[in-house]
Amino acid sequence: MIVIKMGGDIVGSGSLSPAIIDDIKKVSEEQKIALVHGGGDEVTRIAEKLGVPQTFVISPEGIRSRYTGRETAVIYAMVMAGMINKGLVVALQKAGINAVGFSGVDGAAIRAERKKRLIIIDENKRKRIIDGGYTGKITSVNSEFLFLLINGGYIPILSPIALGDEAEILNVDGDRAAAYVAGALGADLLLFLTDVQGVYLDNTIVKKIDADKVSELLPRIGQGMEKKILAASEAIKLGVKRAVISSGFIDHPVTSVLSRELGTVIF
Amino acid sequence: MIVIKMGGDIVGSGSLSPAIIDDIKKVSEEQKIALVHGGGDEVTRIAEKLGVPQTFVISPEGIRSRYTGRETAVIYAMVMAGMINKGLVVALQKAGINAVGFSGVDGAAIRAERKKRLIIIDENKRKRIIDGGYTGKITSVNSEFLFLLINGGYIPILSPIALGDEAEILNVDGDRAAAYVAGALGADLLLFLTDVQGVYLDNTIVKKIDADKVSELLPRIGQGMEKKILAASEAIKLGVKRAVISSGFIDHPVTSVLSRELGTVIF
Amino acid sequence: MKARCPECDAEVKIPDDVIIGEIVSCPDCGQELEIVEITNGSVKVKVAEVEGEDWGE
Amino acid sequence: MKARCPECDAEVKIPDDVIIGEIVSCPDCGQELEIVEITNGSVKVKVAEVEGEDWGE
Ligand SMILES: [Zn+2]
Ligand SMILES: [Zn+2]
Repeated sequence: MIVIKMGGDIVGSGSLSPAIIDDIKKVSEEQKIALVHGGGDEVTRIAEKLGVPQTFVISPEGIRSRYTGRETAVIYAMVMAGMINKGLVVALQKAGINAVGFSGVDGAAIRAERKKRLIIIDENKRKRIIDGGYTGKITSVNSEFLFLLINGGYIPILSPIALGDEAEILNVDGDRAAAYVAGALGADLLLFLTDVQGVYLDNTIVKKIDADKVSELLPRIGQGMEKKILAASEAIKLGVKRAVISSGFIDHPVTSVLSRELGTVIF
Repeated sequence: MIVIKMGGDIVGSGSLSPAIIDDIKKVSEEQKIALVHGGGDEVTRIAEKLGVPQTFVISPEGIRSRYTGRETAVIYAMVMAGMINKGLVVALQKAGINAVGFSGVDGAAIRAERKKRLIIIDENKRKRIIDGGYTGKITSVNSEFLFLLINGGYIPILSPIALGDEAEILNVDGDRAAAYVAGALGADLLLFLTDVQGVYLDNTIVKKIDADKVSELLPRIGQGMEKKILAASEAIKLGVKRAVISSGFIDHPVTSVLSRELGTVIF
Repeated sequence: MKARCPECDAEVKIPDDVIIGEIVSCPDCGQELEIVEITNGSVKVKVAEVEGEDWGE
Repeated sequence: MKARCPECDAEVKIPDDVIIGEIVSCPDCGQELEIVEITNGSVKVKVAEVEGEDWGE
């Protein structure tokens, strides 16, 4: 079983390179597969076009995130599950891959707890608590539902949306959603297809990272990658054999990772 | 097996009245159920907000329909499958109904043939052929996929989108989608929940319509209802036992139809 | 302008301001004809292939 | 303004322009404290409950 997370750079507004599609098809003929996508930039683009300016908040650790208010949550679901997800489904269907797109609210595939409060660094550089809006911390994955589809011969492709305790639509991080899905499915591999070759440290790609030693490395890594490494190490703790952070812009981006050492392996 | 079509008046931007939710829950405990929704007005609203004005064309028979260009097709999928569909899923999940929302492109649930050309009445009242855009005529329903979900204990809720021969996203009429789904599932009942009590003729509700005699009646019926009666009679021809056009704004809008005569029955 | 109906061979009158894609009916057999070419005051027509009405939401 | 740290009882200086919801750190034990009330030049604080960082896409 392989779980592949395709970030916003890879999926855009819902398209995939022929190299990725071909490779997904090849792999799907040999083993079980599930896909998770991102696409936050597209959410921002559509939200602003709709006259809902997007606010970003900074955590004390310096991580910048979308603030997901009520209106934004609706737009988030619309763009993720309606535009990007369905664009990917037809791209895969066109290649004869029987994809089924859905989100974490469908069949309660991904449950999360809504964050009631967030600590941010405000414009005066002071720490402050604000209402949490509609983001969540994943608590469970309905693996039975995912296996129903997978064993039925379908390839699930999931939007990073979770079902809150009060059935709210929650924005959850795609990397982390992929980690939980991979864990729940007992995946052998969680592959993050990104726009870089792997994790860079002092201009060199790190070949291997021990999931237990991630915290030592993090302060020396850039933000977006930091989230991915954390999600990867979380996946390992959830029982995934290995996670790989690699480029989606090479030939055979999936099968290459299966056949030789490539990118950064978290184990 | 019951298939319920909920029109745009019933689902708005993705919400449902407690009366409908309670009734769906009650029925779902006793028999199998699948849902299909509409929501064209919401598509128009969001499209125009996004600066994509919607064009409507008139058929020689006088039926007014959205012209679904390429850009509109993307917005259509976004609003239908992302906003309305996910809003309905969380409304049902909140009541403990394990809904799974998807569209006809997912698992190739609904296949259609793209209409290459349409005949319209132009602004000079003359007939003219135009490029068909992205609407389709339904050719098949993947009942295996629907049964996989239903027999797995989930309640499918479908957006009126179909997969074209070249894997295009196609806008298909929700009433007709419901008819094909009901036919493929061998439903006992196809229930159209609308904003009226049934089919009106000379200010009285028509109690029963023989599916074979629909054509005699149509010239005397309003447009929106005409489409529904045609879809209902199509469902009967596809093997559905009976179709009912009834109000979604009464108490027990579903169980009432099951327990007594209500609305207009097409048989 | 004039054209011949491919179905019944009747003569069909065509308005001068006709455009490509326009549909005219044969006065004799009622067949709908599509204008496919307009050159120097003469038009070519073919039997219009109509698809059923199913224009979506 | 001043407050007492609920964890170590140390005195914590609070800026005059503090607002409700703001977080200050105890200089002694490092505990993060949330401002929950401001009345007539005195403030109430409580131990800030921080949730993990997982703010979505
Ligand atoms: Zn003729
Ligand atoms: Zn202290």
